[in-house]
Amino acid sequence: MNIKINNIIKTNNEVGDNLTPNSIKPKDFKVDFWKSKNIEFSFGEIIEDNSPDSRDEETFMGPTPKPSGTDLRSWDMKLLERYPPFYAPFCDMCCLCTFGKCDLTGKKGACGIDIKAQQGRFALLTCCIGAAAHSAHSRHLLEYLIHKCGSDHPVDFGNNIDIEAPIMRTLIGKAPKTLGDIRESMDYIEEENLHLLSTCHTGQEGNHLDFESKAFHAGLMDHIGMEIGDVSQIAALDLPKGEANTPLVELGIGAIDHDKPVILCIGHNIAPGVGIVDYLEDNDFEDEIELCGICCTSIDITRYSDRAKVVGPISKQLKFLKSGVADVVVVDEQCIRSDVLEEAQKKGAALIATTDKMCLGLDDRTNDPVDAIVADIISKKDDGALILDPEKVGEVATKLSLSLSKSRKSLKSLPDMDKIQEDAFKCTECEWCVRVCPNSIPIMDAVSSAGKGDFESTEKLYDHDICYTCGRCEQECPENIKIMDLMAKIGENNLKKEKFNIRVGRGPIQDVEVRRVGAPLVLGDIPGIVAFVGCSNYPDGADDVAKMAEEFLERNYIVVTSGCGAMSIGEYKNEEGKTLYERFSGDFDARGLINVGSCVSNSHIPGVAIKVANIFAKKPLEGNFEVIADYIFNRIGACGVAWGAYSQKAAAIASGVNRWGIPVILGPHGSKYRRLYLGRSDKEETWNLTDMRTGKLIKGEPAPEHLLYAAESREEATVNIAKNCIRPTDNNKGRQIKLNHYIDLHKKYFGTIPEDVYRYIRNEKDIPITYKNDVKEILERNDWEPRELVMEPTILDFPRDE
Amino acid sequence: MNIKINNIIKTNNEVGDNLTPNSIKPKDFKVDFWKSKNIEFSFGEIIEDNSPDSRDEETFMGPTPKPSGTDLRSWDMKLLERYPPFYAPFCDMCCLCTFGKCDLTGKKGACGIDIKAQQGRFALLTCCIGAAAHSAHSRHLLEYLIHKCGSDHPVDFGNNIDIEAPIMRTLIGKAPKTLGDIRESMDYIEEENLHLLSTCHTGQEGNHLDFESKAFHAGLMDHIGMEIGDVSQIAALDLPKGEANTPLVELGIGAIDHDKPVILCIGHNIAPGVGIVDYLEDNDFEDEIELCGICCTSIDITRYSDRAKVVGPISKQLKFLKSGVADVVVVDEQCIRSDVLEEAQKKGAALIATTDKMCLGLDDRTNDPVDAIVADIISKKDDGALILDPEKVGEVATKLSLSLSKSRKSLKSLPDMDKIQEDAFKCTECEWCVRVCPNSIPIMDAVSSAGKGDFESTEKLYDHDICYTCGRCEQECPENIKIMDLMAKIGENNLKKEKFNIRVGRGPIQDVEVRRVGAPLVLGDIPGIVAFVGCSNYPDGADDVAKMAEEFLERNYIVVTSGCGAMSIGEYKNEEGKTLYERFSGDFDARGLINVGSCVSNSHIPGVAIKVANIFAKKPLEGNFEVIADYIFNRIGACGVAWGAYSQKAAAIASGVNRWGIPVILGPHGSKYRRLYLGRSDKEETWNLTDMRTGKLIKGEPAPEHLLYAAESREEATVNIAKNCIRPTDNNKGRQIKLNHYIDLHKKYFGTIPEDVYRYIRNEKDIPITYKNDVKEILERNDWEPRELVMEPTILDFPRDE
Amino acid sequence: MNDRVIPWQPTVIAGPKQALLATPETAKLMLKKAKRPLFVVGPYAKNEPLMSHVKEIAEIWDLPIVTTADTFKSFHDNGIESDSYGIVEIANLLKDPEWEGIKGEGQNDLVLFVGCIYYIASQGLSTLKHFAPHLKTLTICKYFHSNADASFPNMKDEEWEKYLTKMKTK
Amino acid sequence: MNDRVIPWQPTVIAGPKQALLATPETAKLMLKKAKRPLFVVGPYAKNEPLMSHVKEIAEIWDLPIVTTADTFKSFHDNGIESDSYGIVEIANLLKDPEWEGIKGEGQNDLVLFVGCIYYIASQGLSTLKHFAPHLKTLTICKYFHSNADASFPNMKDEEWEKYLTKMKTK
Repeated sequence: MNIKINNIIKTNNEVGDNLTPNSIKPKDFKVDFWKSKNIEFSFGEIIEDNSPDSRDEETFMGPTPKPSGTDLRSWDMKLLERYPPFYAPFCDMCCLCTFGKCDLTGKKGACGIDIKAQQGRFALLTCCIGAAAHSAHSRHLLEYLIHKCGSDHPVDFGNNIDIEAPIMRTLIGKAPKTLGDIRESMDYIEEENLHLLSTCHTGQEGNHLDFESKAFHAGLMDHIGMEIGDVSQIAALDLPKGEANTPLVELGIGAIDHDKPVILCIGHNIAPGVGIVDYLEDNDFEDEIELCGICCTSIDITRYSDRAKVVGPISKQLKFLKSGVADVVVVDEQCIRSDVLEEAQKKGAALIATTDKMCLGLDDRTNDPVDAIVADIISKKDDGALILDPEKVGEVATKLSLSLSKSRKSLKSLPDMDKIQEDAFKCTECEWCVRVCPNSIPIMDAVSSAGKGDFESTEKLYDHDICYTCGRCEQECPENIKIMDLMAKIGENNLKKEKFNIRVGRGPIQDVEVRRVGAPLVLGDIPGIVAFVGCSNYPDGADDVAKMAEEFLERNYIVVTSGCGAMSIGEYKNEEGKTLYERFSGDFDARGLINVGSCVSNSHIPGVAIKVANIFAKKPLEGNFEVIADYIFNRIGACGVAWGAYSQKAAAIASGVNRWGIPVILGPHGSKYRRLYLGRSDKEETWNLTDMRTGKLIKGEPAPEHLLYAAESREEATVNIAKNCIRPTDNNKGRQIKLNHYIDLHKKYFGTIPEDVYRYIRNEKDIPITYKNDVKEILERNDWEPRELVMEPTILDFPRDE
Repeated sequence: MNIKINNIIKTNNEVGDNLTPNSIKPKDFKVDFWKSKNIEFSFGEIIEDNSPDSRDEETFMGPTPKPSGTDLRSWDMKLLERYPPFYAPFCDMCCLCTFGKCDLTGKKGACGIDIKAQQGRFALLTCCIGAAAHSAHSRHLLEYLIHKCGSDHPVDFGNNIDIEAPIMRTLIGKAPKTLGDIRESMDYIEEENLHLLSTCHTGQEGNHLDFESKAFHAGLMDHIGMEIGDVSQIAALDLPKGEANTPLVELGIGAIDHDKPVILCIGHNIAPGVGIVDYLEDNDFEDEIELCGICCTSIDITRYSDRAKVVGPISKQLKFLKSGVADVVVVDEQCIRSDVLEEAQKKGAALIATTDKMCLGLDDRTNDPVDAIVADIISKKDDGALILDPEKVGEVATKLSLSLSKSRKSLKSLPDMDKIQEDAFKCTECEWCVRVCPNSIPIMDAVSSAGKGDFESTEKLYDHDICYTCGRCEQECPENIKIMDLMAKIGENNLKKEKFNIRVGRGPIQDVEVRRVGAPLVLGDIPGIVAFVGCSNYPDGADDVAKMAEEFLERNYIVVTSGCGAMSIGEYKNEEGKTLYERFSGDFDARGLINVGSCVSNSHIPGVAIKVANIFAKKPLEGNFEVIADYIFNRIGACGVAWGAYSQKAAAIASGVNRWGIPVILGPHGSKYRRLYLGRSDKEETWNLTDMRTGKLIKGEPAPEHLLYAAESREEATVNIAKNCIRPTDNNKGRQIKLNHYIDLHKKYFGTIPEDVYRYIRNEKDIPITYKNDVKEILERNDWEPRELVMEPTILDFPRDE
Repeated sequence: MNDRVIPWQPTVIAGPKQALLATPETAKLMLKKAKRPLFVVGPYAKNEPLMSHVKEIAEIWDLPIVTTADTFKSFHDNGIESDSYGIVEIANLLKDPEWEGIKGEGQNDLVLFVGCIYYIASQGLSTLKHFAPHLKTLTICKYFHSNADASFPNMKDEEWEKYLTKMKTK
Repeated sequence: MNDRVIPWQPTVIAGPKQALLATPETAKLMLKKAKRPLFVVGPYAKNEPLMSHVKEIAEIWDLPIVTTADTFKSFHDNGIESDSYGIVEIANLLKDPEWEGIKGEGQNDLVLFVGCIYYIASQGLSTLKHFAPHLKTLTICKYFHSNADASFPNMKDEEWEKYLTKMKTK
């Protein structure tokens, strides 16, 4: 039956004689061969790989190995029909070419573009940049690790994991056996990213839906990029391979020992961190020197050595830099403050840049002797150095920290509270600090009270990063009050409070876990997987993320997290002083709280959904994207949450997640991505499904209701997450469970049973027993009639009679 | 001597154990091998290529084959020291992430970025997009041509050209012998583009100079991309291979035969054009059907078949679409109006989209039978079709044009003049049309007079594309006057005037020509090479470009052109009704007017400079970028002119040209690129040079004075072009010649001898005889003293004593 | 420039088109002219005094209320009838000229906003500015919203209080 | 919004910071306060009546003139002394606090602009807005230049004529 479906897909997506020839396709997949033999190209076909590195294996190959954007366009158009893009322009003008700027308010630009296409174009550009950030990071890492371990280093995660790379397997059409094998995937995404970026050029694509289709493709390429990064580093550096109970490591500014020499790593690329850990271990400096990190690089270093410490997410950056605790600041790439060199200089800390992504105008000292570099920095001849060799970074950073920690004692603290108060006293209450604050937090009140000696309001803003120290207030302040110093000082006063923990990132989910949760997930017994990912820039502090996680953990959902989200969750304690990591296990199961790792580990989240389709439902993966995505979309009640939208990476991740058929809820700042995908529950015809068992068209429900949604408050988000975990394949019991949570939460946060519950009730067995009478009233009010349950739902085209 | 210099370069740029491992470097270039043997990595070294496709050739290999951005960073920093970036922000805010928007007026953004870094970042992003447009185009083309001709199709331009691919040779380190070989270069630029784009992500690079260095790298990758495209198509489609006297083909709206079925191709990718030409030829439709094109695709089609006609540059697009003459509009990619489908629909023309770059929301009909596609369009069931197979495009376009030309007779003309006048009569003279016009041309007067029956002012704007029909006025007009219809109608009334010609793009310059002009160029006897490139968006019509070309041709300069520039030059006639192509030969020599071809043919312009360094001066190319660029920079008096700035591609080309050491003069719209590279002639110390013969530091002159300059008027540009062709290696006679032109032009356009002439006079022999007394006065006034001539100038680091 | 008509978050400025400065008088004129006005109320109205203002303004002008975020609960608890939508959801519906309206009465021609988070409201107003030519938007927050068709200026609480009070007479 | 202070090309609007509206009176006040003013004059001044206005204003205020584009020639032919610079060149020099000035007199503190192509002038003014905190810019074109510190409003010729005439008395 599936094969038939695939035949249809094939006619829409034949990898044929067209102008989007993927460079590797004609060579490796021998389209001509199939054509000439008139063999149908669909899975069910057995393909022999005759390429030189063939391992004489037989693989079922679906219709779209290494798809170009247009190969998956028909799938995208199906999603976009249900969830048309909702645009909220951030700027009314286009400034991309020198014909402009053009005002697009009800008008076309000089190139003929309209505001819709322009928004789609911007979404594509954003996703291309985001995907490039992960993918270029992964290319670096891959080549570094090949350089270190050899291209034949095996990609093998042991007996518990058969599918190391579900995304590559689905999209490239094969499983990488060695690090060297991964290069093929890398080449593919580099080529695709170029094609996609090209489309952002003036005078290319003109249709907003086609821009969106390309943005989906960019997002999907991003997922391959992330998987390459994490799979490579797990394989080569022996990071945890999916073990559930990885150790807890220390987290928080208060966890850093100020008295030792401190090396701070900021960014995302583990390579220099590895250089430092190795050097410290090889030279027995582990006890002597404090190694800590901010952002994903810290998460990844703890996966390599659980003696490293995590300062916190990106929102801790300016606070910690201003504190002067770090003697050496090592930056690699991504999510680093652009003014990091300036901030390090202010505190007399040495700065080492380590990648081409951030050179900061520093001299390239890669090939100079270590002692010369160290001497030039210690003598203040240089502000820092660009060192592109991770091993050398390890040695230079260590030697610098040992030397600087002595001379920097006085710089390791902030001005006295008196000084701070004196400064704050200059506040004239002009309110501009509040107006330029991304969240309009009451910073003026905090400063003004501090001027009067009352630091409590500042403290409130410090805790849980309600102020995430972007520094815009300080930049704007006409009195030049050092508001960020004030903020950092408050932290210094409360170090004890700032001690938490985080579970070391485990990487992928094991096959055995997937087997265990497959059925309950698809049928609804486990009400859903909720994934808290993305950056800070929270509307009201980091606590909201932890509270949402707690809510769903207590309700038997599986909660997955990564990166800044994983750190935010770790920074929250209950009344007994326990973090969520201490209260919930790391198992991928109901009530499990799984930290997969860093940004690139996000790939394991769609990865596990893919594995459910394969391990539990036996769907072949290779070249079979649409079937897998359709499976996930209709059956796996997963919902991503990116509460603190910030970067282009987050946009790319979300677009990729969406293309796999998984909805995402954003925080209010997500509206500034300018594009959402919203469903219309009032348009019943858009929710129709086909039942593959019978071929019948069946009335569906808005499940998921939206594909990309921005919520204004945590409460709104929470209710929406629960609702967006509903799926057509829920059996009656599963639907009851899911609706029970939805109603519960709606009652809790909105005070009533949600009126739209009737849309999700197919027959009376779906009604949660607790709410039976109330729900029945709603059903009656809305002229509800029972409808058929779908057995094998699909939104793909069903074979027509021919 | 050169070898020593290279050793120094090497210490700055060792391709070593660093975090920017280019994927192919470790594999193909065996850095470890050299390291372990302690062999110095410099040219003079003989490297054996042991890769499987080795041809057992020996190659001299310079220090930077397949350079990563950081490998050439020290060269960039030298350029940027002389020509620091000049920023003119287009917007004060950054809108790239959801922390924002952030106001950067004297303030840092939430990520810590300042306005300078933001401008550098935008320059990089622009260059990445521009490079992607060419490179993705080239990847397409390459794969299409390999598909068509086989990967072993030779890249061989015959006996007159030894160096088919000077850019690839220099940067990749080898010459591609077959189409298949070119893939290696393609892989390389795809990887580099990804790294560069990644840097545009929030929280990466923080230093504006490093952003600029990366923008240079993106520009250089663009040059490889362009060369790949043109070399591939010349080789595979047997386009002209550097012959000087290619035929003249018809150009202009008036050249198109309205009575035949008309197929119009718009864009840049020759593939669908080839499909159409082949189908027309194979089916003997050549006389029956008119095939014409707009933008570069038209230039390239005439290289394939000189029976095709060129409508004109991008500025003709809306005019010609509105005229309704085209029955079928075939769009491929780049520089196509985003609203092309809408405009085609208005005129009942069929639209065929042919690449993934522009799908326009059309159904993908690639795999449907031709007759079904044709039938659906003829019956108006579909607006058009997406057909990714160029051969099928040929057949569908032909059949559609044959059918539609009959039914569309009435649509092939515009409304009557009466109607047009009636419409124009609605004008209330609110002046908003002028205010939104990119050039504030007197469009209101034109419309208002037209309303009174006087069409002369409109005609003036039509001629020479003073109005290039961007359509913003029409979009803004509160009376909804169809201003573009008016404009198109004027053209219809003046068809006879609109007939010109253009010399078919010849592609590369032949080796024998390079040998002939090498010495006169480097010594100054030929005063310079002036290259007119880039898009329209001219400040005051296309004539200005032709007038500049004429001026320099008459002064014995070599004039090179391509793309829209080549078309603009063809649209200009002297009093005798002759075009410049008729008046000047196509030889690459003094007074030669060379049309190299389309956008991608621009690669032959730096290409010929590289060839001078190699063929004339015997500089080895492979892996030797810095030495070649330094040679070009100091010795070859070439100057690029992009009078009508428009697209990201133009920005990328210019950045690449700049990195090769060639200055570029932009029109006033160029200021909207937001970044120029300006020298400071008043800072004498910045112009110092080293003489490689003696190792001595020598006072230089501002030659070239600026690297990237925007002129406000043609007159200003003309004088600056002449000045920017001066080079340190001019001998006395050469310098006299160049100064003579500079003074002449300055007198012509500014009325005086330029005061700064004293800076360019090294000793009295440099003084042009005609102006001897006047110049001597200037010398005296400026306390001039004679200085030494440099023999072998370089700005590279000279070997220190070791 | 007049500080009262600079967007409260100044970088919200999006292009040449800026909201008109509305006084209570012009706001009331707009309400009088409107055939199917709608009142969209955000979470800042969960607390007093805004909640009462909203209640009374809605009553006097007979405005159906849509509450965004989780504002519904406070309103419900205080006996104020409203329909609950996400702010992006209601903006999405408002831009569809065919939308049947919250009570099936058809698309609205005037939407009054108050109490939403400033920047998400700005984004929603941008959506309506570009994609809902069939309706006008008016904000009565104490912040100037440049993406609306008309907006109250930036004000201190006292002045705003007066403005809102004036809205309670026809 | 007041049409007089919308940038002549409306999309030149660049952010929250906008030029102050200058009348001849405020312009003269700025000139009086300036220690080292400079007059940058573009190609629209190649023709009358602007050329004479420029000449007379420069005389009364003792302003050194920099001509951009090829304006120099017309001025030279008409006996008006000026130094010739490209507009981007002079902007580049003006942003350097260490620049020695056109006559070695040191960096300027006020730059008066007139007659340059609108959009390239806008770009140059943007450069100075961001990178030349040491000087003020004032435009006396008949177009509002939002990137300047102060600018005449958008005007018709007649009014502009009056404005320029007023500039000729101290």
